[in-house]
Amino acid sequence: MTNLTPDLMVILPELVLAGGAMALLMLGVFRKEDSFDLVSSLSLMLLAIAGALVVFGGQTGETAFGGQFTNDTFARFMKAMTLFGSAVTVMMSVTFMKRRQIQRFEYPVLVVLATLGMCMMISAGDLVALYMGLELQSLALYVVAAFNRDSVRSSEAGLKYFVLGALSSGMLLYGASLVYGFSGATQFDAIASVVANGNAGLGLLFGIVFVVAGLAFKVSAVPFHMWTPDVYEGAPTPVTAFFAAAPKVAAMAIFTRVLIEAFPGVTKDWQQIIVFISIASMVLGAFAAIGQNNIKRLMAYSSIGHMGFALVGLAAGTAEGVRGVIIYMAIYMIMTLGTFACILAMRSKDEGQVEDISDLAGLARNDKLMAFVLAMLLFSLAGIPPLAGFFGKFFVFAAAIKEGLVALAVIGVLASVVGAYYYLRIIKIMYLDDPVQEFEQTPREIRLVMALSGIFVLAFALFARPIITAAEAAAASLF
Amino acid sequence: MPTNSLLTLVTFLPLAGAVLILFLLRDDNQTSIRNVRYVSLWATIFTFLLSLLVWSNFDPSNPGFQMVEKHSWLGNQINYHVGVDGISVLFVLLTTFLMPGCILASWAVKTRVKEYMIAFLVLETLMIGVFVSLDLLLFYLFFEGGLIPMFLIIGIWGGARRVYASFKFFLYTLLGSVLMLLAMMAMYWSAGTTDIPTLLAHKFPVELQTWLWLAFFASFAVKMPMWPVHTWLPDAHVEAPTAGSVVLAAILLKMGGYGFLRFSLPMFPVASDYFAPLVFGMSVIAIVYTSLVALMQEDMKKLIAYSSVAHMGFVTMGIFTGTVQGIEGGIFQMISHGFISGALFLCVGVVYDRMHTREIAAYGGLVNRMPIYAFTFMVFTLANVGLPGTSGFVGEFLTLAGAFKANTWVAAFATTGVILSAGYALWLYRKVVFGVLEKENLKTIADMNKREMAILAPLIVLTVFFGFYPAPIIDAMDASVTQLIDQYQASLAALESASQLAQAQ
Amino acid sequence: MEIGLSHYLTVAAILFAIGIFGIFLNRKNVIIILMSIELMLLAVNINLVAFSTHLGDLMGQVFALLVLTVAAGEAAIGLAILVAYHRNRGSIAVEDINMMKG
Amino acid sequence: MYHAIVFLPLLGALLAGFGGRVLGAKASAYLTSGFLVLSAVLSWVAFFDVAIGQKPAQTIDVLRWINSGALEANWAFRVDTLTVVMLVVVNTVSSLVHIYSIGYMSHDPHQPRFFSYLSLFTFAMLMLVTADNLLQLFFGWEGVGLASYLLIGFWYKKPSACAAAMKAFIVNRIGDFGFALGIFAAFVVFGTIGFTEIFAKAPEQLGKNFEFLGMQVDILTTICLLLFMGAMGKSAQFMLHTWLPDAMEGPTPVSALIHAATMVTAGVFLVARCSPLFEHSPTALTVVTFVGALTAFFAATVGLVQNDIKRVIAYSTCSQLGYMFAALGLGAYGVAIFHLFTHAFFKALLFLGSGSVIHAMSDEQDMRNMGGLRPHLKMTWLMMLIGTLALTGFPLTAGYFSKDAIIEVAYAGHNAMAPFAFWLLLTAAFMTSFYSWRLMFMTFHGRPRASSEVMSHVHESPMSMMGPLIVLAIGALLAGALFKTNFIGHDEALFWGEALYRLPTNKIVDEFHHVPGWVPIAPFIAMLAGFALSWLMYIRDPSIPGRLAAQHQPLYQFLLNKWYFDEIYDFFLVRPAMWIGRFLWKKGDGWLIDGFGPDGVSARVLDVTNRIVRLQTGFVYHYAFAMLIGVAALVTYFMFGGVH
Repeated sequence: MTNLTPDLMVILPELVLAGGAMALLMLGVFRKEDSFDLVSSLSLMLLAIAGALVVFGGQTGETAFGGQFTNDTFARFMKAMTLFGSAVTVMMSVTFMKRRQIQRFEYPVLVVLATLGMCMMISAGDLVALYMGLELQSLALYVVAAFNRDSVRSSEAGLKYFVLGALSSGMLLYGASLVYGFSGATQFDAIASVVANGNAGLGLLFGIVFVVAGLAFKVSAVPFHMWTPDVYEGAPTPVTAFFAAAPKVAAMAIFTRVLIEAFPGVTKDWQQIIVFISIASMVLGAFAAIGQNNIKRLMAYSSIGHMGFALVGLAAGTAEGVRGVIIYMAIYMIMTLGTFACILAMRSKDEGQVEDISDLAGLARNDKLMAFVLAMLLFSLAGIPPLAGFFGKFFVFAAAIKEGLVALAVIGVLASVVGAYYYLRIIKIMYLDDPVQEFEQTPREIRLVMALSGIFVLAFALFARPIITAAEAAAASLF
Repeated sequence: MPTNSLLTLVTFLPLAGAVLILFLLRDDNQTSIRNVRYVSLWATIFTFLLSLLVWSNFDPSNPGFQMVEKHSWLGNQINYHVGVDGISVLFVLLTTFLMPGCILASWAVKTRVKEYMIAFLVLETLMIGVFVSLDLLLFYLFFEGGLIPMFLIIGIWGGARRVYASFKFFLYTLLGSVLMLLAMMAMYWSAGTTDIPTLLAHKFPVELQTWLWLAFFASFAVKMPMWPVHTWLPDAHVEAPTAGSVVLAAILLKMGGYGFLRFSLPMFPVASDYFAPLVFGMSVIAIVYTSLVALMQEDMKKLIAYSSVAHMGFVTMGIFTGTVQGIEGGIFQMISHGFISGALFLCVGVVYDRMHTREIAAYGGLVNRMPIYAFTFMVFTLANVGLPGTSGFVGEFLTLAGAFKANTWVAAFATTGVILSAGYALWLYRKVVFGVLEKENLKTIADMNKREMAILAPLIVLTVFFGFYPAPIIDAMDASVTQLIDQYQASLAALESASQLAQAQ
Repeated sequence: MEIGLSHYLTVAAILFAIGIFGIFLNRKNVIIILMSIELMLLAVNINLVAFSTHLGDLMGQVFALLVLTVAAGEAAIGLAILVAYHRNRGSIAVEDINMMKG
Repeated sequence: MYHAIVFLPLLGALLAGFGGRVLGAKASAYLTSGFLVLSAVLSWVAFFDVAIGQKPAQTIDVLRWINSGALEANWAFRVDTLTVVMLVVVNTVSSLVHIYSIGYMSHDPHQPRFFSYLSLFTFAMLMLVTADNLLQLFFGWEGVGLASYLLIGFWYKKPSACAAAMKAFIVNRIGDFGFALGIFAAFVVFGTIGFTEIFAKAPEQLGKNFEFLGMQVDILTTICLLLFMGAMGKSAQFMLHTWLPDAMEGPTPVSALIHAATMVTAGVFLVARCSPLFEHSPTALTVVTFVGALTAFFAATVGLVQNDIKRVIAYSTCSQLGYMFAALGLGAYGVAIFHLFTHAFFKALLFLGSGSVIHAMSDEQDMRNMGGLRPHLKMTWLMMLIGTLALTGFPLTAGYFSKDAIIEVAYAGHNAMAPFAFWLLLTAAFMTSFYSWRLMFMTFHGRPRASSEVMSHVHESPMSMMGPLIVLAIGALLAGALFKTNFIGHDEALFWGEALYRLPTNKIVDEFHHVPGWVPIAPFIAMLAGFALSWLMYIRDPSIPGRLAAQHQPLYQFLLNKWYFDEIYDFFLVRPAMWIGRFLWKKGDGWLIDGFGPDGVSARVLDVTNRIVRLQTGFVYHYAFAMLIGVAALVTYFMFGGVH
């Protein structure tokens, strides 16, 4: 009987999350009266603790369980971001859920479980672990998508997400099985050592294709993106915010890890795939978003586009590229959270929660701060310097240029120009049009998120240095 | 060195003013609005005074960068690095000098004064930053950042078609500069740094130069703007509020020319030499084409906008001649055009504030009631025509002299612009100012008030002063320009000898 | 004749294909989609087991077992959502699930 | 001293211009006139000092101007005989015109502005004549253009005046186009634009070629012709003359000063100043002769039939300038300048005289409504008579010496155009005499054609107007006789010194003194003939002109409409420019650039958007299908040689 303690020490954050989640579940069940607030705050605490463990836990060993579980700098960086994202979404959800009369304690618990799945996924060092983590996350997400079970849209969103998600994980599995079969291993490093020589058989390539398809679905990259707009629109807004933030980071993390760690030998091959889906995502995201009137749907397309940009970095397949991806995801997550904070604040006095872009008309007159923050966030999403969004794009494109992927870069920046158009459109509506309605007083926590994200995008240039160095270290740990 | 952080101070002082307004003056009552105005006015004035300090510390005989300041910023290659040389210091001063005028000119703005002033102060910081930054990324940050406030200025306080104009302006310029961004990255990987002084010394491979040059050209040509990518300018000018037009014409356009001088010419000499005919062609077309178009305009601002395009044509032509006269003329032309076009837009603003129309047909015979205005407008009209004795002449003359050296066709065609400019400028003046004042609603129009005089008087003085005595400007830039040209010619010669060597073998 | 790896793979591939087609060819009933998904997962399992025996490596079978369990959970959640949807919409016909588009 | 000469007028202009309101009309008028008289006196001093006293030429530096690389142009005065002669002409006439205007403009509300403009003009003109490099010359050149623009448009309420002002400026610009190119060429060839350096280097370039507009052309000829183009514009030579008659919209003193005595002669000055260049280019000289002679003839023909008193004189100015250029072209620079000198006096006299007439006739300018004024305006009549005699070259008047000298030069001249020039100038002399006398007769003799109440107001002008007239009349009578020997006689070489340059082979000045006996007589005969004919037609039988006009309608119309130049230009230049402008604006910018540029692109983007959005049907099976397609695409890509 070998000693498990070191391994357990490595997965301590995950353990905490798992145990805490179950405890909260019981708490919720056994406490008769409504325990939404309590559970939410506790789960918030839980996520905070886990985050603290991840960040300050120190280097507790690279791997555990014989390489099934990796806990390198990359993993810890991404986990920290994921946990942060989940925590913020939980915080933002509380008021909304109450107003919607769907304040059930399962919600925070499910979020915690999903987060747990993401952490597992991020640190997966093996196809099996990857699948388990991914499923744990997905199953939880299916449920929260349909969380407002009395609304057709919400349940339809859940259903669609479920069906397509299942399909995608099916593909992932199939790919995994092929990879396993043709490489004879499920652990990334083992696979890598097999395909190191560079000439992978066609079977293995098929495997890669299917695996990539499965992961691309999670990051909602074209052509596996179709679920995104509908789910974003249908799901309750805080859930959408959650979808847009943490899971994207986690999925992008594992995407990177698989390709870099498991298939370094065949970079040239999967590079072609990534280039293809990245171009497709950037272009489709830019064009389709122009046609949207529902802001959540618009954000869906915008996130598709952003995933495309992040993938540009991955396409480079170098340390710079990965660094770019990490920085991009960090910035993207914070911008998204801020934007959704503003969307959550769109609660008009007469007709309750509103989601149409036109409802923002004349916001600059009624709520200067919100208008300003949202405008800055949108400029940042459009990638206009000196705001944060620009730096994200800068690093990924720089990496691509270095690898000589000029065509990709050119198409990318052109797409970003097209994309700028629909962000500008929102700004125009806020600043140039005349007010139609007033919004209700925004809850404090949401205002806080707004303000912080606003400061982040505005002042990123000043304190970018540490983030970049951290990202550099994280990226280095993959190579 | 005491002047160590002077440039940083100059650059960010307006921003500080903006922050002050943002946090201190929260309520919207009359007094606080007045305070907002005064705070921004003083912020710009102090900035100007500080920049005078820069001017006094500046050593014209030193061709290199001065008052340099360098801190590590992103990573080890990308630094916060600022400094001025003979070329950029002029533009810094131009900016800081014009801004107080712009603020004063906006005294009449009633709606959302706070945001308005903040936008302008931020814009000033970004504009100064463009001219002082000595790091590619930093430069790009400032260069692009300017779009945001300008977009809002046109979009919020603009005229009837402001939405169209602001979008066109924003997307057009963005499209141009993203390509430049990619080129910058390529330079970064090729030279291993984004430090401009280092890059100036770095020799880029010839075939790479071509692509880099084109990418930068895409950005600067739009900014300039050169024919045929000029169409955003008339719209933007017409719709922008007076001060907006002034900043746009007087400073933002100059960034294009500055970019050519800072990047295209010194860093890609071979490509510049190779593409010079293209630039000449576009410049000449711009001069003749837009002058002819200007002849037919019915909107005062549009006419001036088109004339700006024509004048910028002289600048690009001059810069790419690679001769001392051409380049110094180009720079001088940019500076003086800064005064003149700015002043012309202010002149339009004066009557626009009174009559709220820019239709040329709506005016006539203003001299009868507005003698001072008539005089002012006359001075700048003549300066726009390039009459000797005004600063407008010096630039035009030098660029043409340089062009004649390079190519007589170019010079000949460009010189026709001199005739056409007289045509449209005097026509405008005659329609607006001369004649009998018969329009009813003009009967009560008042002459320029103290504030307007205070804005325009300094411009008149400088326009005439530099017309008779341009030495201060030319001397300031001379050393830097000479160095620039020497390096330019040297690298061309190097290439020449290399190719001869190749033929020899 | 000798039944070799390739046969298993072929069967699995066919099953997988049937599963996928089941998802986007049927317009009638979501339940069928659930079944198709199961079919796909089973195809994957056949792959895994076949490979595992062929490679003489247990990992594949472990994987297969895990897949089975997860599949069960997946089905459960799927049905739950389906029920919720039926309560709201009163139908589980696939072509009715298009409130949101564009 | 020279600073004072040049800058006093500027000072006056500034004071009157900016302080006019404070000073008031009278004060500013007297102030500017005072300054002008002062600098006139000083320039006479300079004249005797430099020209008569044969003081060597000198250059006085004033201020740095444009120094960029090799290009160095500073503010400086180049003082030699040519300069001082021009100083004298300019300042004398200008000061007289100032004084005259005090009376003439006494009823005008904008007197300070007027005087400020006048002085400004004088300043610019002085900068022009004292220039020691092409650029300062160009400055003065444009400066006088500006002043004339302002003065022609002085009565800004008159649309015709504004139009004329613009026309003057723009037509001059067309000339300046060539002038500017000339300067650039000179700079590129010689590496400098200072006169001294250029003239020193000119011989080196003799016969050399350079590439200009794709052609290999002779350097000096090109430069000279380009500069001459400028001269043509400023001096209203054939083709670029159209602005001068219209310029008569301005107040009459202005016409006298700018459009008769000084500004229009700037072209002559330019060519004389650049004689060291022109001397080396026979081709250029030939062209100059041709244009000059042609202008002299053409303007005279038009002058025959004009009815506006001022236009008649304007055309005669045009024609006299033609004489001067003809002389220049033949290498007789001194003669040309001499005619410039004398012409300044009698032409100013004529203009101011006609001004006095117009003043008396309460602003009537059409001679058909005049006549029989002699008894009312004896003094004016006398002045006009003197002017006319001088103009027509009546023996011993100023014109007699200078104008007839030119005709003799034309006879003696060597270049190809000389004979042509001789006959044209002779005919022109005849016509000159005809229309001058026609003017006299129609204005002062015969029976009054004006309405009785106008006639009742007719009065002699005040002394402030008559004084200058008298001074000028004296000039018109004696200027020729007094300075003949200096300008064109035996002392001319000494007199001009370095100022004018003639090749050693160029002996024209001696030669024209020894032409066959009939040649000097010829102009005199022509003059008498002209007089006789006009006496016949306007005194003896006033019905003849009408009948002649009726008989030769086409010719008459042709002349009356100034050879249809304005119409031709309007049709071939102005309208097309307008049309092209509109076309480029609407079609070029609007349709082509925007249509296929920003607007077109954004439209396409929207189309694409609509298509893409339609893909998102909302049906699960379509979504699944999309995913499958994606996978299938990638798989096939790898199956068929996508790899490596």
